[in-house]
Amino acid sequence: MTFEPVVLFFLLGAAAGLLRSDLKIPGSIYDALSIFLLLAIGLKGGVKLAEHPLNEMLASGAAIVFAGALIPLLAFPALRYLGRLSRPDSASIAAHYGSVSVVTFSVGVTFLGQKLETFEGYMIVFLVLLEMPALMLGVLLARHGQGEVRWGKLLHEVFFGKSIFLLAGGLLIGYIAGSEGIKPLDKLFFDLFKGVLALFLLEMGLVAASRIADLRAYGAFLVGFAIIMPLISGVLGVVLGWLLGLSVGGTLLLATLYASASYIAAPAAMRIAVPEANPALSIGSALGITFPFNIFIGIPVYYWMARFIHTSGV
Amino acid sequence: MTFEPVVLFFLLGAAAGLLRSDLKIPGSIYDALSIFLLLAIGLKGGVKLAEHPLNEMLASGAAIVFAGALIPLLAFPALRYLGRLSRPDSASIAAHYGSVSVVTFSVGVTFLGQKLETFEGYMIVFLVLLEMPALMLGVLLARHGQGEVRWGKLLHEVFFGKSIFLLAGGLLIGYIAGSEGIKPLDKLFFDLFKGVLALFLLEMGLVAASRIADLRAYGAFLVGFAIIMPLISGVLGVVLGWLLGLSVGGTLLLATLYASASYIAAPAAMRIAVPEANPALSIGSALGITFPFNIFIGIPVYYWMARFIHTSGV
Amino acid sequence: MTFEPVVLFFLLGAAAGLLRSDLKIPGSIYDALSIFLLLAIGLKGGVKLAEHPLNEMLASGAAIVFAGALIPLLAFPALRYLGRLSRPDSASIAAHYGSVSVVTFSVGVTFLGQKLETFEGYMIVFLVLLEMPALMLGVLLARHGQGEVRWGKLLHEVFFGKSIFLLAGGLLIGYIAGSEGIKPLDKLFFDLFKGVLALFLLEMGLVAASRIADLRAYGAFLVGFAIIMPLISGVLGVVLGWLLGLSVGGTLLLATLYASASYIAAPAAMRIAVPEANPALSIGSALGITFPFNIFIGIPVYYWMARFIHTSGV
Amino acid sequence: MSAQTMTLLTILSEAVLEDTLVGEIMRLGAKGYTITDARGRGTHGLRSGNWRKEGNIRIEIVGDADLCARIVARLHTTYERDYGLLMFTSQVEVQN
Amino acid sequence: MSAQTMTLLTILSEAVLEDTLVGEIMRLGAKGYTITDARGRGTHGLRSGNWRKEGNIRIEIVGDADLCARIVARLHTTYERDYGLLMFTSQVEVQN
Amino acid sequence: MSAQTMTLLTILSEAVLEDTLVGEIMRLGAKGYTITDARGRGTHGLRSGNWRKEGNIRIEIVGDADLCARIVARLHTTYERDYGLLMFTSQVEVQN
Ligand SMILES: Nc1ncnc2c1ncn2[C@@H]1O[C@H](COP(=O)(O)O)[C@@H](O)[C@H]1O
Ligand SMILES: Nc1ncnc2c1ncn2[C@@H]1O[C@H](COP(=O)(O)O)[C@@H](O)[C@H]1O
Ligand SMILES: Nc1ncnc2c1ncn2[C@@H]1O[C@H](COP(=O)(O)O)[C@@H](O)[C@H]1O
Ligand code: NA
Ligand code: NA
Ligand code: NA
Repeated sequence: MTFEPVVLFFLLGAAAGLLRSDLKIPGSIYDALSIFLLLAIGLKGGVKLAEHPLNEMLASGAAIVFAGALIPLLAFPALRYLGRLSRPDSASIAAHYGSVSVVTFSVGVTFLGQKLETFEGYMIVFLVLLEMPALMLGVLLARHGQGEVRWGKLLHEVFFGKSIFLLAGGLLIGYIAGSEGIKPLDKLFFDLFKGVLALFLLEMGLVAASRIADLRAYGAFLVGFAIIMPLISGVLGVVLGWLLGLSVGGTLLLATLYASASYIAAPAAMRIAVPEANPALSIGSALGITFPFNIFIGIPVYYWMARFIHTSGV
Repeated sequence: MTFEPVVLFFLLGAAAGLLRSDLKIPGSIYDALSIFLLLAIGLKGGVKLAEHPLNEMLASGAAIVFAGALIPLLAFPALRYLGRLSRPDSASIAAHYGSVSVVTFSVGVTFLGQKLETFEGYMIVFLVLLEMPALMLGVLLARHGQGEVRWGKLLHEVFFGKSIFLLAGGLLIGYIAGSEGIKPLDKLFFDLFKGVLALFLLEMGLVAASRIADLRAYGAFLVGFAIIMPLISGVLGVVLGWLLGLSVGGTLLLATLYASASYIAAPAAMRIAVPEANPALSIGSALGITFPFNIFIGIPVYYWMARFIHTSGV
Repeated sequence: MTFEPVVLFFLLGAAAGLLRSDLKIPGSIYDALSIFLLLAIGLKGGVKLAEHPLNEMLASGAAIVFAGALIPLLAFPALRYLGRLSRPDSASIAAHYGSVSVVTFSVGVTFLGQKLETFEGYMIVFLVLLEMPALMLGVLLARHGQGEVRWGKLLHEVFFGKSIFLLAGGLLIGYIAGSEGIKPLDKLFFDLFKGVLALFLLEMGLVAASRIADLRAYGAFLVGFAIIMPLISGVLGVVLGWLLGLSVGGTLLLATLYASASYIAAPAAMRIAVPEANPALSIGSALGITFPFNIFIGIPVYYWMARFIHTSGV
Repeated sequence: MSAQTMTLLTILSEAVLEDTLVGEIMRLGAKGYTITDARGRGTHGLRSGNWRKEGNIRIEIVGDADLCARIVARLHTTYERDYGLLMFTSQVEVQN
Repeated sequence: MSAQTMTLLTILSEAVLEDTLVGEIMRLGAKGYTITDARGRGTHGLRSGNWRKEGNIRIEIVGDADLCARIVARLHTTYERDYGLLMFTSQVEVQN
Repeated sequence: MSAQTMTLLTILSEAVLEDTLVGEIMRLGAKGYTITDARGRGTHGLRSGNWRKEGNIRIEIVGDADLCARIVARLHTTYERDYGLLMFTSQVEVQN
């Protein structure tokens, strides 16, 4: 299992946090890094979309979104009945795990680059498409039978929240401009992508370290959930990718999307739509456990599974 | 009329603002982007100046600065007597339109790059030279007959204000270092220029969207002014560029300089020198109307005019 | 004596400060630039370490660290008895001059690049190794006979302070990833290095200008010290580099390390460990005098000396 | 120049609520408000301000006692339970 | 440790005035001041702090009543008309 | 909704002390605190906030008079001499 050096920056950040270094990435720099990553991913996806026929995607798209909706529906009862968490907490965490993490996805793309594997460019579109059903299911699960849902606010938060907005905006600009038109922007958005991802991982390490303490208070169940859930979702992604005839690379990315849990877009949306849920629980498990699990162990494992099923698959 | 993809980022920002997305570019990032753009433009200009004989510029320079001073003198009576705006407001807006916008100019340069047109490198010097007379005229018009003018403060603000200071400083460093000496800085200042411009336009879109509401309060006159004024100034620039024997590219840039209205340097200076003027009016029209007008419609139109006069010109 | 254009940015910043321009680099951007420089330097050093045998370094390493400890021991009595400064102030300033400045070192590396001189890559390790003994000596000198030393706090500040942590972390990542593994990060960390250094020098100029006034209050002695001390340390570095058989480039860098005075890591550590010391004195002399002295005069002089001793040396 | 005694209401809450709270405050009749970014700790744990939405905001409103009471009542019933929120008032002399 | 009653003057104004106001305050005899960046809304409209110069600043000065009155008077006559400006005072116990 | 009179302690000090001061405050029994970044000038000269560690912080603590007195006493003896530090208290009505 070879390492992607970029994940070492996560360890460096986590070490800084745990060892109480005074290293701190200013909030405005964090915001700038995340704007950069979202736009860059969007642009890259848009350019790829422009090159390939869209109908190819439509075929598998519905299946991918539909199967993705299984994840929160699976996670919710586990959290509620095995973990004995409150209804809002269970629903909110389920929504986080149904959503996707742009940074985990980026590490997956980087991993494929290192393995010289290609992938279906339209996978990036699912960064946008998987978010919404997960969040809506989360709210429905939280509200089931209890009072009104502020759908307006939620939908606004989902569609016009920074993450989806920049991803979708980047997709659109990349699609309109195409590979040629976007070329003068390559030097910023594509060439620097991996370096910026490294800095972002440094910050994620810092934040994850500060979240570990929160998590300790909630015991072993949540830690176990944060490791087993992505494995289950990852397997779902591998199998579905193979059934849909995706390449090995595309299959890995689908598994990574399913297995990843959102810790940026979903927290903001859930804070508005399900405010009774304790954000420390969902962010603690998504960022403190699942995120490092995926980038260090999950992605290599899903890759191994994707190759296995593609080569030896029935 | 082909699109420069970079202007799509303005639309994305404006959409985010109008749709009330929570996308927000932190103030310190805005400051950093503008420092970058000003230095990069200055360095580029300085390198070009070092390559070409300066006397070539001196010949046309006086004419360009002198004709540029006509713009606020034309704008003021229009605002004061047609628009019935107060004297300080009219003077302040006139100063904004006599000044220039570095970002509009940058879009012009980018536009020429796409058309493979060259231009006289020393045009960048006029970013510095056109600012001062416009601001001084603005103050004179505001103060005409009324009390003392704080020239000291104004001149200090103009010369040592961030914009002019960084542009002039960049020019000087570029001039001293020359094309060879600046090479190790190219990777930051030149290669990333267009990408940074895209991010800046995103922010400009956000801000412009928030300014539109201000403008609505002041009715149709100002909106009309913000569209017609740049057209008039643009024609002035096209004709003068042609008379001075500039290339098509140089002519377009002169028209763009004349047509553009400042919304960074001039507001800061006018706030100090003519504080009675309402800044919402000048920033609203310069950034909310004239800026998008120029980058979407103005620049292609001035380009068409520049080519027309150069090919079919007497 | 040829100029490195990058140092012109220091002059531009200093001019902005002295002329009271409103140019200001936001604090969060300053933090981001320094994180970038520290990581980039560390990565570069780590990659070079991975390429060369470590034992080569161990031989000379002890000598370099040991001789480096002479600098604060020399500086302290000069400050205390010639300059009649208080014990804590003398000790704190001595610690600053025993420490090293990452930015001065970076200018040295850039200078060598321009001269096409190579250098021993492991010199970067001494950015980390020279810090600690200097700070510990500073505290010992300050506390000599007076009460307890909070070693725990100091050691934590030194090892887990941002500067050392990022340098050491970068070294480690660079060492693990090696030249091949780090390649995808080159576009950010190596290609942009010099441009970012230019922006950092701009900020340093601004800050240095604001520190000059502080210094004026403390008279000629400190100004003299801030010029003579680096010359003495520089000569020590040149001679030792030559004795150890370093290349001309490595000798220059050793002289630059010795001659430079810390104004980022040391102030933070001393503020905690020797709070009675007036930080205006140490930062004023290190950043206001010694830093510009080194980048404009010191480095060319040490280079000249290094070449002289290597060519004509006994 | 004449001083006038008014109430200063200080609200400490989550940055994610900024737009919502500003909407409430203006709707209830405030003439203005001032916001600064903050971080802190309270019964809802540490809010370190590591990124914008994860920090706190500190809102100040100068107004008459009645306005401040209305704002307090509204925020209390709507946001107190689920969000970090601390409100306190004092008397100030507005100079104008 | 002894508390001493003093006046706290809080000034909310435009960031573009920072250097000017600090100059006035020190000239009038203040021993110190503290500034934080702010944003807000008042009679001069929204000041969103989108960039530094477009935002507000919040200045605090601890001093005797007389100093604060002098500062208020000076800023009132010179800046009140043309700039966003809100000033209020309260009594505080300085602990030293 | 019931107001309760409590003490608001405001501490202006150096950013480099943030972790240390927060540690002291929590150890002395505070239920919470709020921090904003600041810059300023006092007897220790200009603290321009050009970078994080070179600026000031403004800490607010709402608590009972006793807690505030304990914090003041502790900071006074430990940090007053060597660091920029200004502390003042006032009475506020906590609304909850
Ligand atoms: N005792 C306190 N003193 C000062 N600020 C407080 C205090 N308690 C809470 N806060 C602030 O109010 C926010 C929300 O408080 P809470 O609802 O208790 O979590 C915290 O994040 C702090 O910024
Ligand atoms: N009623 C208010 N409460 C709190 N802050 C205010 C109030 N009115 C004005 N401000 C602040 O003072 C600044 C200038 O006010 P104005 O001169 O009314 O535009 C505003 O931008 C706000 O930051
Ligand atoms: N008179 C004052 N009014 C407001 N803030 C002050 C005053 N004196 C000091 N400060 C603040 O307290 C910090 C430390 O003060 P000092 O210990 O006097 O240097 C300064 O940097 C200011 O931010
Ligand atoms: Na998922
Ligand atoms: Na113009
Ligand atoms: Na040294």
